[in-house]
Amino acid sequence: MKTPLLLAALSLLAGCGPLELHQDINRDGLVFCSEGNPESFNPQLDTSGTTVDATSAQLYDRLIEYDAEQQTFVPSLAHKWETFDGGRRYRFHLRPNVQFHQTDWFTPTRPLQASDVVFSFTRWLDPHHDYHKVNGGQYPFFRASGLMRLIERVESVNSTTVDFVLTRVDSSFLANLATDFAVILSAEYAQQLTQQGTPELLDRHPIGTGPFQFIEFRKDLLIRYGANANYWQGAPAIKHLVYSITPNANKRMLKLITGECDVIAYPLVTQLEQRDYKPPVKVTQTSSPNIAFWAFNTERPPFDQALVRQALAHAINRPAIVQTIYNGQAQLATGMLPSTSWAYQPSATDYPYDPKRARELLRQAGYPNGFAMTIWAAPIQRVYNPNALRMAELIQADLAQIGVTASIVSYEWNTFRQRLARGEHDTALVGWVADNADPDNFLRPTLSCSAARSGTNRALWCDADFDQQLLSAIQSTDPQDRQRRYQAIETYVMQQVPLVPIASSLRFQAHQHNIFGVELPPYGGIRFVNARRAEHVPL
Amino acid sequence: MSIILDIRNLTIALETPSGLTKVLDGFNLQLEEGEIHTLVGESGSGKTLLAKAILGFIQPKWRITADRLWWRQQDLLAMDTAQRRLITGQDMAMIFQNPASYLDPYLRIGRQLSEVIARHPHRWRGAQRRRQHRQLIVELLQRVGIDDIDAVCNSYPLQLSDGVAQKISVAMALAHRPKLLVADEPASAMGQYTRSQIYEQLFRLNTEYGMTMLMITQDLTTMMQQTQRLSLIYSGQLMEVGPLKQVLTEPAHPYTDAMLKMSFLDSTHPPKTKLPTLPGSIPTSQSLPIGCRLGPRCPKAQRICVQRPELTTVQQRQFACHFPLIEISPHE
Amino acid sequence: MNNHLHIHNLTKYYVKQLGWLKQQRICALDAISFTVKQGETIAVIGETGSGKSTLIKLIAGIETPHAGTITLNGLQLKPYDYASRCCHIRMIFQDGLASLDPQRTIGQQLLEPLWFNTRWTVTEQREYVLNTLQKVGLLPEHFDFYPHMLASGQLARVSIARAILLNPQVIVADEALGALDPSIRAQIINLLIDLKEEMGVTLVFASHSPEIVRHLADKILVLHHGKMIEFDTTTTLITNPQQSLTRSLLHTGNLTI
Amino acid sequence: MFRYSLSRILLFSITLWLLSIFTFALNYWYPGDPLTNMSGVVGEMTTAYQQESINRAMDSTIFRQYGQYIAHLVEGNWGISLSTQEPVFTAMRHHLGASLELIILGSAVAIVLGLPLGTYAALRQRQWQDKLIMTLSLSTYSIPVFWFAQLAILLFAIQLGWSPIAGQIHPLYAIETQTGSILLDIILSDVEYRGAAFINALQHLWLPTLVVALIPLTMLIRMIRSAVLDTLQLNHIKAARVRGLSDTTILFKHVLPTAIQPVLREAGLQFSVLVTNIIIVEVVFNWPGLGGWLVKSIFERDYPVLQGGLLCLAMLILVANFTIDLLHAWRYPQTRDVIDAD
Amino acid sequence: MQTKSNIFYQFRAPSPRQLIWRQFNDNPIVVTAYYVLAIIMLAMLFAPILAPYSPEQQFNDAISLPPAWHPEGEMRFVFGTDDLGRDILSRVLYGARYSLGYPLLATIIAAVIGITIGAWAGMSRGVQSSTLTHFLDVVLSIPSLLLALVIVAILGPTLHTVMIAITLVLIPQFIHSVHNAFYTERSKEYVIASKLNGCSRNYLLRRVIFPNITSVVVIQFTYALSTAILDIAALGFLGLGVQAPAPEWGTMLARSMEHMYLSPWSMLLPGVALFMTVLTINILGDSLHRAIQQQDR
Repeated sequence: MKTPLLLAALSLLAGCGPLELHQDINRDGLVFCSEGNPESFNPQLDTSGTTVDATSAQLYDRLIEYDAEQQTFVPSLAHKWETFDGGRRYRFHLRPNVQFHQTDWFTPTRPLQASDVVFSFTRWLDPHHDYHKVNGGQYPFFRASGLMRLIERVESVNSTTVDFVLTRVDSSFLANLATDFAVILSAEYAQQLTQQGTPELLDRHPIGTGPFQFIEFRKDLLIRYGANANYWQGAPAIKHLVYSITPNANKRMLKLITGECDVIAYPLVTQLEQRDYKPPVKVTQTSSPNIAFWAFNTERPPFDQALVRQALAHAINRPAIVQTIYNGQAQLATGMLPSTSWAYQPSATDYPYDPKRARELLRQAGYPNGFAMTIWAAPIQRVYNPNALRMAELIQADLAQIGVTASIVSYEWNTFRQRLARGEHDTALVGWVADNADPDNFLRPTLSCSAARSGTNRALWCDADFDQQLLSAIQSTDPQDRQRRYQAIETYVMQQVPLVPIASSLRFQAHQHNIFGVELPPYGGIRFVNARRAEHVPL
Repeated sequence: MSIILDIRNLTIALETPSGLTKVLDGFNLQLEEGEIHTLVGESGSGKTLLAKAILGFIQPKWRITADRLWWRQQDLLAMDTAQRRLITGQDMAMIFQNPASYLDPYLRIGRQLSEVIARHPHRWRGAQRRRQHRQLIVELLQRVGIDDIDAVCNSYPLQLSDGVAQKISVAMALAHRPKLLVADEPASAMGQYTRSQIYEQLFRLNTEYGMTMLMITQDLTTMMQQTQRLSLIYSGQLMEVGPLKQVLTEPAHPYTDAMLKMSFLDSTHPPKTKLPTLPGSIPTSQSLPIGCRLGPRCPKAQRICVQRPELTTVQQRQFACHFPLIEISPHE
Repeated sequence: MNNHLHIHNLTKYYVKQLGWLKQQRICALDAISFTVKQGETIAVIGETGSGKSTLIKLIAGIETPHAGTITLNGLQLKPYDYASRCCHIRMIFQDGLASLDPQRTIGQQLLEPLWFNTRWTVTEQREYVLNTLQKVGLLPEHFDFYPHMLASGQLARVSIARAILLNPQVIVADEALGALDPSIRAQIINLLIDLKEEMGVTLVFASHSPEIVRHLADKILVLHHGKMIEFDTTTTLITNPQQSLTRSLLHTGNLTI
Repeated sequence: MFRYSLSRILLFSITLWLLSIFTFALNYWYPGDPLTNMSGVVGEMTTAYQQESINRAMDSTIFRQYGQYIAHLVEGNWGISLSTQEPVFTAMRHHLGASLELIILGSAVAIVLGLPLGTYAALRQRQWQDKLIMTLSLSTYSIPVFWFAQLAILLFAIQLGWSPIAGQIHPLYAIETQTGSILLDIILSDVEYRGAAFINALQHLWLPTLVVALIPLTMLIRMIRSAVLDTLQLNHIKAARVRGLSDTTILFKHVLPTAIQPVLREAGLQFSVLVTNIIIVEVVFNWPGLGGWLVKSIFERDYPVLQGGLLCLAMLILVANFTIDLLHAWRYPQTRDVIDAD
Repeated sequence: MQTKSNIFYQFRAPSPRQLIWRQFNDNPIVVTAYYVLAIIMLAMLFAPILAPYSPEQQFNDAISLPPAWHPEGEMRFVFGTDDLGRDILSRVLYGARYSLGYPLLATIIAAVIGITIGAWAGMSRGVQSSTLTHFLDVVLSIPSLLLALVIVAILGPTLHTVMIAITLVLIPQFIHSVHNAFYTERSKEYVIASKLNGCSRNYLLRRVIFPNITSVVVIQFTYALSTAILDIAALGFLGLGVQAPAPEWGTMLARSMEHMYLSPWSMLLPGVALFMTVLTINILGDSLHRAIQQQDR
């Protein structure tokens, strides 16, 4: 009897609107509801999109940037660069007076210098570097992209000039430098930490030159950034940037509707489109070079047999998956390369849904009665897969048709990735978002031998033939030759099916109607540097 | 002497699944001021119910009717609960068979006593109030024969022996000087020595303050010589009432006679011989005989006993029997 | 038969924990010795806490003594040996309702001692139980009654029936009569007198009612704080008590007619 | 009281000891390496691992290992999380604060509402008010908490917008975490928008509090009702009536204090029901407390955290039981004699 | 054998247990609960006959359909479909196995083990008994869900582990209540009387004491059953219980949370089913308890 009274009192307490915030905070703050915890605050250490979203564009800058619209490289920390030795030596001239973050735990005494760039690169280049082994010593992107073998050394010429010496000529070098992973750290901060005896803080309490500086991180809860008032491009309009970690996609959507989030990652677009909302919510979409696939652990029997892999590829109803999981907002993949890639070609070897054929292939492979296996599915949404768990259930049902019993395994995202890297899975539903437009970036990090070691090749597929083809493709300079070579590789991959490509999805982002300037670069990441909240927006 | 409690034809019926059961059937009781009146009845005779009715513990399932239920000329039945409780609180007190269970088990004795005293007409404040309370408590406890006052005040009811607990009850009853004290088997579960102590205390209340007392007991042997009048009740019906000596020496009712013999009060029975008994057992409330409820067990019963005998008055005595053991002179 | 029931040096104490290590022994019975002849009726009297109940329970076997022996016809009774003890010593429980299993009928419970202590057939056992019921003044139909359906007097009779079922030599009772209504009590006393006559059984009972003690007992045993202060025939103790306590315990109330 | 407290403390210590043995044993039962499960140090070849192995006497007898385990626990060295590499103990403190906030407020709501409602139902026994309260309480008692929490969010947060969906406070309020309890943290903080933050925190708080309180509340209502009904039948209440005390006095001075007593005895059980609810509610409402932390650690196979959360929750319950015991004995001294007698 | 008594007495007296049963059957709510539970049980047993579809059959043309009474609903899916196009009604019917059948099984196993140990402990005296009591107090003060979570953490989340966890967690409750009941019953006079009758220990245990504590056992059973149901569902809800695609109600509810806004009906049926099951069991336990209390008065 008293409960309604209490509720009434509480609703009075709530005031007129449900969430009247303190005015200043509301004006300069922005809440981005992200889908998970970053694994580290240094994108050098991790390729996960969550880490990249949370760190690269906000905390750090790179030497150069890639302008996707103009399809050119633009200056960033390096205001100009030149090549020598026929493309084996790159010289970068650093922008003067770029300040590192000033925080409670670090006060920079000098602006960005060449030594910072040298530090940032030698850390992962040189296995004997003091910081190489700090926080794991794995640099997956650099290993998988081949950058580790490509760069011979980094030298500082003077305090504002840095030289990169390459082992060979490589067309993808600049593209790789412009990726979210090639960030510039502070050598002075590293030195301070070494003196303090806490080197591991380099990647936990990060210092960069980016538009926002780190304030706090509470696992599973939030990341708090403050504006970097001394940002060399001018301080961002948003003074407080908070990543509210909300793994549940539905909850993220609800929080957007109730106004608890200003911007959300990976919205459930189909659900948003089906309803009208009082505070209008805007959905933007961009194309994204990504691919979701079903990777088989080729080191484990029976998945070491191509016949079994082909059988399973036939067994699943991929059009139905695209319809159910992506609600049609994705393109059925026929190979590893998306249709937007210049090297794309509709594959000759596709795998239509054909349970009969699948059973037949299984019989040939020696499994007439099927077998038991696990499907590992990520617990969170990715740009390439809005709901891996549900996809896994669909596949589970399909597999049951051909007598294969599958059980679904899922862990929290970081644990999931760590275990995948250890190869504990039978099969996994994962995907890849390209970091640049080069077709090499789709194939090498996902299927090459070196990627199998660095942990981005979830099929653990190591085929010398394939690696050789890949190497010759990247060394070729003739675009048509390259295209031909990549198409041959595609055909080879689809025959072997170490993984079954499923779909490439559009990338979406949803935000409150009064938020402007949140950028989604096509090659991953999210940028808040130009974000702002408009005071009055006509509805 | 004036009659302070006048009960005429009191009937209490309980609602049971099998209809109304008259647990007390047309009961009469007159208490004279200052007397000690003993009510004797076996279990199930409704004696405790009567006490409760007098003191106003009335359950919603009880149907109470009476020609009279008067307390000093005031009709108790006509009053509302608050008025009734006012009178009960001021003028009446009751002590019980298991004294410890009638004390709040979670309060120290001292606090319970001062709660009673707080209703005392004096109006003291603050420290003086505390001092005065203390003094009153000491006085009260001394009067009922408790010496170890501090220890008793600091204990909880369960820590006390039954005897001491009963003395506390007496002290509480004493605190506001009630006119009527109803004692329901106050010492039946106690040892001989404590028993006599308790009775002594009770009778002192009577002699010192002229308190009227209604003693309720199951067994004639626990009765004391101070008792002036005796009522016998059987299965909700009044059997006999009269001055103690007369009733004992010359019982009018066969039930009284049997009770005397069964309680070894009649010395004609040598040891190891069989006792005269009433056959059968006490009727349960589900199977009450009609008419005189003693009927099925009465040695003198005849057909007419299915009708309820009228209450006959002979001098100071009254009894309800078709076949009394004493002669009734036709003039009366 | 001399030395029918011989009790020697029977001691029982309870331990009260006072501190972590400190214990206080409270003596419930302190080296009691006495002898009962066959067919005698012994009353145990004393104030509350004098050890009456403990003595009765020890004889019945509910509790075990810390020292001392109970000998019946020269045979020492061992604690926990219920199977042999129950054929000789039986107990009448005070609370008829509590001492009967509410879930089983009277008959089932009365069959129990026979089931375990005789080799009779089921029909014989049943016949015997019905006879015993009749003996204590109950009807055969009570065989199928549940305890909650009986009145207090009938329950007392069932208790007695159970005690006499195995034709014991000794029956003990702890306040079995005190709580009964006078009219019922008289019936039960009569029943006990009848049964004693018929079976020649020895009866040891505790009571705080001087009237009953005087009426039933051949000898009286007076306990005070666990010690036996007097033990003599009823007449001696009534006429010539050595202890003032005895006198006050046997004093029949304050009523003089 | 002193002796009683001492005996309870002894019992409490034995209990804690049993608990520590249990959690110690768990390290060996969990899949994987016991040392890693205990300390969170990974990689058998690393020097840190070998150092930790020496520290924890892993090559010695199981008893020395246990001794070292206890020593580490007492020092507040509860290992480091496998997933964040942060010390479990520090993380636990904040989670504990957040959980305690819900627990205390939830209990408060349960008591504040349960006591009067239960008493009211008892005083109106068999009338419609009583029947209504009893029916409602039996129904709510059977509602699965997670379902109820979802319904509550659907209604209050989404349909009515009276409350946010999840979390402790709007994330833009930068409140430094000191205790983990958001209200306390706001009070302790020195930000200029404390008032606004406090109101915002209350808006976040009331719904989970209510959900957490719901089942203990219904249990409390039922227990108090039956306790009051039982108490009303007791002799001393009747005696108090005879003495002419007013109904109010009797209710507050005699009935309730007596009726509380059995309820207090059962309160420990209710506390563990509350903790069960906390686990679920924290997951549903993204509350950064122990329960959510624990469940998450199971997903992540983060055994040091799991052990920390388990130890902390179990200790919380034991401490609560211990406190209730002492409180009970302090308020109702005669019960301790009974217990002493055991 | 009955002949003689039948001559005197035609009417067979009701035993106290029968009286409780009558009292119990008097209450219309209880009888309703009784039938509702019976229906749920039947649904559980005959799910393959009653359910319109297989619980795992996916209809690609009917994703997240609302219930039939909704304008967008379809008659073939009375309670709608879930996000993979599976019929919710069929899933709930089959789910009764996981959400009622398995808890029932776990409770029965736990009861057998717990009663055995409890009876043994209740009959033994002294230190081992008081140690057990204290130990059980500790175990019982830890919420069952927490213990189940720990067990699942050790063994991993599968149907078997969940069953093991729930059974293990319930055993102490049975031991505790049976032990206590035995302990109090053991010192009652009628037991002493039977002991003095020379009864064997076994007889004492099974024929004398046990019939008197059946009510305790039955109440404990209903209590344990509702705990088991809620715990299994809670584990499922937390994603640590029965794994997909099994149509366990808690898992279904967890899933429905993802569509709370768009398809609130998907949390309706499993939630109601769970609620009704627990409610009926609680009503039965509660009324039984009350009937016994009534009997004692």
